[in-house]
Amino acid sequence: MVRQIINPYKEAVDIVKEMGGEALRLCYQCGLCTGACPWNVLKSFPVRKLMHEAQLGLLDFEAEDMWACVTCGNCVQQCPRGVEIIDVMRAMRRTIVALGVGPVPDSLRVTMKNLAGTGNPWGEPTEKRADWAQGLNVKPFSNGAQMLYFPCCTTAYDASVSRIGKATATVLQKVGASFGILGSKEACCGESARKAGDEELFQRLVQENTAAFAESGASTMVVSSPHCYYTFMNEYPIAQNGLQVLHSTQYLAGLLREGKLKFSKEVKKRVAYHDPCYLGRHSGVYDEPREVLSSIPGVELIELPNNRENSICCGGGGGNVWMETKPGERLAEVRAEQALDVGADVLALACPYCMLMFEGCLTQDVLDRLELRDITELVAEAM
Amino acid sequence: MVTGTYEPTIIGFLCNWCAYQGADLAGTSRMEYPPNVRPVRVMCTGRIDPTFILKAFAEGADGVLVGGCHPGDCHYLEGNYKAIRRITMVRRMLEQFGIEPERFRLEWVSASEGAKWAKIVEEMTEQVRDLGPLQWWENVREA
Amino acid sequence: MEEPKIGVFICHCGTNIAGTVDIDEVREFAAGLPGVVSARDYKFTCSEPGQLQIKEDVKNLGLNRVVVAACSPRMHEITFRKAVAEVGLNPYLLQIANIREQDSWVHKNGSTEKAKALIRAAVQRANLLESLERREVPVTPSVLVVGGGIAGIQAALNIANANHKVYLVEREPSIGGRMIQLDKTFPTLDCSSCILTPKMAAVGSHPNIELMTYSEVEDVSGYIGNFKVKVRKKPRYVDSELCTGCGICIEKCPWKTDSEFDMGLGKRKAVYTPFPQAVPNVPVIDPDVCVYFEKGTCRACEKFCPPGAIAWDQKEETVELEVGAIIVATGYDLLDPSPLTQYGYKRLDNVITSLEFERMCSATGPTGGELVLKDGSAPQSVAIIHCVGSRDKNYCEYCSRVCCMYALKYSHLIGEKTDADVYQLYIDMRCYGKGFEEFYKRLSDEGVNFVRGKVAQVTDQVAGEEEQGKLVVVTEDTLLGRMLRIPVDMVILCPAMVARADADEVARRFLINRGADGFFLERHPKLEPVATASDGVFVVGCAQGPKDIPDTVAQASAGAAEALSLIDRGTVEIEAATAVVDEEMCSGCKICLALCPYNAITFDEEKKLANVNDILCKGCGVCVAACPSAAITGRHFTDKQIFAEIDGLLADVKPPLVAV
Amino acid sequence: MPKLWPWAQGKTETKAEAKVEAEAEKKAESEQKSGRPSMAKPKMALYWAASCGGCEIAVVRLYEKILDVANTFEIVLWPCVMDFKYKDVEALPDKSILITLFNGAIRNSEQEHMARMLREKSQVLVAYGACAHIGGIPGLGNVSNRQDIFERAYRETPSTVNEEGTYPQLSFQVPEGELTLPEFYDTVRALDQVVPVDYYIPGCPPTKHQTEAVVEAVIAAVTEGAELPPAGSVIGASTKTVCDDCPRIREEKSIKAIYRPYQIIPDPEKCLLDQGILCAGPATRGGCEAPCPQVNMPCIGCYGPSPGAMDQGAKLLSAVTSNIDSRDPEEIERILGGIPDSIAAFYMFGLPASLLHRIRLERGAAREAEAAAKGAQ
Repeated sequence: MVRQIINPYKEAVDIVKEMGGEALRLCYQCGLCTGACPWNVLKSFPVRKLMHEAQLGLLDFEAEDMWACVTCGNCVQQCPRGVEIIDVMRAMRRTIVALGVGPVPDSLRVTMKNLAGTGNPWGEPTEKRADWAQGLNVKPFSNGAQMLYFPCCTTAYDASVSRIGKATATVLQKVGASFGILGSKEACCGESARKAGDEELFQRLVQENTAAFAESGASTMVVSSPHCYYTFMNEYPIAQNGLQVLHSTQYLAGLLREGKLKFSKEVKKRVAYHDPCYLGRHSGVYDEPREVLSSIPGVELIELPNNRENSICCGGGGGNVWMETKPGERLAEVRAEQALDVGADVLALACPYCMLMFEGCLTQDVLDRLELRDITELVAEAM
Repeated sequence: MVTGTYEPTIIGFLCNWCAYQGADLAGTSRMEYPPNVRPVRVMCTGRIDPTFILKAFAEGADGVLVGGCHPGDCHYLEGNYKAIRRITMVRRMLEQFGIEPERFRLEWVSASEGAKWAKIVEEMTEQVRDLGPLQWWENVREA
Repeated sequence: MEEPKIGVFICHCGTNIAGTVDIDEVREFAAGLPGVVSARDYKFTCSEPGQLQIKEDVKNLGLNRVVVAACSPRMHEITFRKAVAEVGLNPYLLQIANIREQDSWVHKNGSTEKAKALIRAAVQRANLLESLERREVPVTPSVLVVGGGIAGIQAALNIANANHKVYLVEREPSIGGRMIQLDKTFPTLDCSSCILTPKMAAVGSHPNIELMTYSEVEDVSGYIGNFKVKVRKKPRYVDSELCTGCGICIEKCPWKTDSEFDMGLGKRKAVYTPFPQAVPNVPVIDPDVCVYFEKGTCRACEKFCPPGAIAWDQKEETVELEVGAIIVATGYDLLDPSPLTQYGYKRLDNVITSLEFERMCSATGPTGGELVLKDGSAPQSVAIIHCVGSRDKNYCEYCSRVCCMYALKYSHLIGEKTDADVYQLYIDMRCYGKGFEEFYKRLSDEGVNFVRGKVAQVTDQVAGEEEQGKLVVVTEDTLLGRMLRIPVDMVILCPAMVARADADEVARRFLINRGADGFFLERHPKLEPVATASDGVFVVGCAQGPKDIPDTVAQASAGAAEALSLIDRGTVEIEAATAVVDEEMCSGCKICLALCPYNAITFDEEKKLANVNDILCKGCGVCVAACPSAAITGRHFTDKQIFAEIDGLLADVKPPLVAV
Repeated sequence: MPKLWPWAQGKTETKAEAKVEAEAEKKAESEQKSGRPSMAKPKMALYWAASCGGCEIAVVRLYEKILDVANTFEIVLWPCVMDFKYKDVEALPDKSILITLFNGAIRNSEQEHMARMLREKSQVLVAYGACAHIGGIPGLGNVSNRQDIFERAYRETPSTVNEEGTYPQLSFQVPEGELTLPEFYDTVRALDQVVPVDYYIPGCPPTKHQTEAVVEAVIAAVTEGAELPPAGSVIGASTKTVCDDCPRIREEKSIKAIYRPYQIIPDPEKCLLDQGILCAGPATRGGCEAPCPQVNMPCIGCYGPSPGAMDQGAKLLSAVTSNIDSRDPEEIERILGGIPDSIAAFYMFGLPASLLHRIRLERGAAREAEAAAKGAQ
């Protein structure tokens, strides 16, 4: 079939072109992005083709491909012409959401609706946001506290992930840090909303959270999720407001260097560390998690074949954590296999989305052989 | 003399090899930009005596724009480094004299950067227009 | 100074100027300016009749200054200077007002007003212009060629054949450069050394060429036509006069190291010539490898050398040369692909670079011309990856120009030597030269697999039985829109050609510039492709940018022609718009001394005065601007002339003044 | 129409020579008539405007030559030394004073009045000393304005108690009548920015030999009809700069840091600028014999710009910064941070005579008011 270069959604295409900007025009179709994309180990995701379609305005907004990108950044890092591929992907989704030129996957639509209504992806009541901390004696943030802990919606509400928050709180208490949480006053950082194309919702969440942070008067914030970390650092007016944001591993590494993090037990495990995309490639934090892990007595830190800049996504980025991934197309499985191949007992994580993805994707058989632990959990265990 | 909309007059000191050629290229490529910059051609930004800059302001210029080769590309090898040194000090001194930094710019424009030249002139004209007339002679008039 | 009589000539340039600038208004305005005795306009002032108008007015009205309001001085200043000179007016008494490029072409509104300001400035400046005389100085009729690759060889032979003295300086023990490392050359497939060695021999025996190998240029001073060059000759520890090139020393030497010439694939001795056909055929002893320099023992070479040419006591020496022109032909380096970790160079066996492949194919190379894997077996499949670091904003943004073609050549060579399947992994095939497309067609016919896609990864992590023991090349075939895994035995990388590691130092030594890509910059990309910012210094070959052998040879001959036209002329005209020190005003403060990039300023300690050597001075004016006592004048750009120009540009801005 | 400074329009040619010639002619005429030389002594005036008084001392430093002055001239005005009345001088016919030595800058209306009056009464008007020549130290007042200076002088200084906020008034009524004070200007001017000047004697203060030179020249002109230097000349200074007089050893410049004199102990043999001390010598007219550098203090520029330079500060700035030893903009910024107050560093004496004369005045409001008033008419 011959396709004409006339698009019924000209307006939509123009928005994508504009957001892709000059860099999109520079794409010379070498296909390195496709080759660098982790999806293509498992299924076909024609990144290069999408770029060319965007260049020519021939995008098919109804295709599933619109929603596949995990925004892991591996392609952007290598692109010889410097195309901001994630921005183009985001623009496509934003166009679909804003102009309704194509379908939004059902699960994602529900998530966005929940986020809009309750500030969390499950539509759980706001009042329950601090429930994870019950029985831990975690205080609401007050002005006298040293820092604010921002746990991420997944940590706050998801039963299987809330252990990250608990472990973090335990560690913070053990080192004697004075901290507090905002509880019902905080909302999702909005990273998923933005990557899913709901810019309006994202901006609203930015405003709400920024106001809450400002009101609290906090000057330091520790976060569990690299997604929150990246978003606060790069897409919030945080720096202007004088708020210092640290990922939990950065905070722990800081304690370690100051000699304030002390261990009393051994954790005799072979531990492989999975670099989360938003902590590694997107934020350039590679050393701190490794520093913390290797300081734990008994831990033997081993590297996965794809590590640091070359890490492979768990499959949860770019809103994919809220969508269904078919068996056999799960990146988490590839990653778990790598970990087992290098003989790891534990796969150490540093991101609630990764935790959610691995928990959800791996079969019980794999989970029996490979323990999933957040770095804070391992630290808490050794203290 | 300030009637209607105010149009600033900016003196440009352009080196012969890069900025002047870049400005020529903007012409050859017919890139439209405002006529407010009036160029003085010198062989090198290294020839630009700070006296020229003060003289331009004293004679009524609302802004001064110095254009030269990118660092490392000076036709005379390092004239533009000398220009950086002088202009750094001149800029500080002009601020002390009460001349806003936007009125005095140093820009690197290569012979191939016609578009950059047009953009700089447009931008600077706008900034200086916003600042309003400088009219240095008014300062030495006893009210 | 005589009373100025200025003629203003305003060019319409067809409608280029007249279309936006009100010529009549401007002419009337110009006629009323102080000092102007006539103001005229014409359709095309640069045309014969236009120039005649100027000449007639100079003769009839006795004009002593001419202002032409037309296009950029960079277009026609020379034209009009010639015109006024023909009627006896000093060419420096001409002033151009650029009312086209920087006025009529770029402003929709206000171009008439700006034209007036520009003309007023030009007239006020013209009032103060002074006559200048250009000077001629004699030229030393010899040429220095730096670099003994094909470019340097070609340039040296061209000049020497024209009966001029050439000094050819080469850093390595032999001339030959990159070309002598190559096996065959595209698209003709002639043997590289077969075509190059006769030229090398010609250089070695040419009476007009003084060959200085194992030597480096240390310092350059002087100026066009009269350079003084210091060359440092490293000690060979072998007496070139006595050595017969028999090679017994090499045979007897027990000490080995990796051969640089063979890209580390083979070994060489402590006493060595890089390759058998070396010119000069005199070995050098590498003091870092030879045990004598460490322990004072061995001396095997000395014992066996029939003419007794081993000279342990040789010292480094510095030779001073005088030359009229310099040709820089220092060549290129190959990008080290190891930082591109996805390709596995140095990490995975059998991932090699193009130059390593060349050496492997060469009959004189480390494998005797056999194409073998690390384990000694012949590859059954080979992938050739194009654009390794080229066309990539993370490494080198430019195209290296030769890789597509040599990659095709490799397909042919692999086919000649093995039965291997060959995969070309390219982004775009660029086969633009003479005979290139035909070669592409021929290779297509030979059955090469072309896969369009930039390789994402070369890995030894296998995904199936058929990949066992192979290197797997992972890429999207962008034409199929499908991901491919290509299992091969050998991967050849085509790394970008990059500027020499020491290009910065060399650029400073010869006072030439470098482009953003790191290569030496020609003065004009089209019209002065071998000249540099430094008069009398020319740059040829890959030192100027990636190119193939025919282009390199052509450029080398171009450089030779430029150098010859300079030294054959016998004299050289020196810039007249130079700086000059007024002895009455100079206080000897020495502010200017360190500023001159051409070392044109010297200090007379006796008189306590600075002097500008106006042969070395290029007229940049950096000293003029710095001189705190205004003792240095920049001719043709004097303070007074520039002040007058500033005044002229601003005369309409300040309100009319009333005295107190 | 705005009242503008005359120098902004270009200086009026004074042709001192022509005047002296005319005087000589007149004298010759009167001699012819009377048949004997005129015995009346030529008149001389000395005036002290905005300056410290050092110039007055410099005149007295003529020592015994002061007697020649007294013998040759009839002094009609010298407020520092004797009681003269302005009105007596005002009553003299125009051009009746042969020579006036005028020291000090013009900072208020009285000084301006005296400058104009003496210009009218004098044949030769000499700007005597740095303040009259280029503005001098009082010229640094041009980094401020009347209001701020009053605020500082009459209120903020620690030794002042002025709770009612009393400031000098131009006119004040007292039972005895009206008291007046001269108007204090925003801007300090050099003498030639108010009236045309025939000769300049630079220096803070001028040296003895300079004063002698000018007095002797004029005496010679009066008594022997000798030729005077051309009008506009700077007397007693050289065409070169202070460096020419300075015995220190200079090298090629390479400035890695800039020090203020108290920060280091400089080598007494070497050029101060070479040691990183900002010395105005290279950009300052010579003739003073470099007394400051000879006692380890940098030149501060009292002799004004070299004859070819238009702006002393700009020239000094260019000379010093050109030799900063760095290509890195940040490092350059850092090194130049050693000059915290650039106007004071480059224009210690010459601010009023510089191209920009003073810092910008906030005149926006005043101008608008003026425009509004015009509109109302």
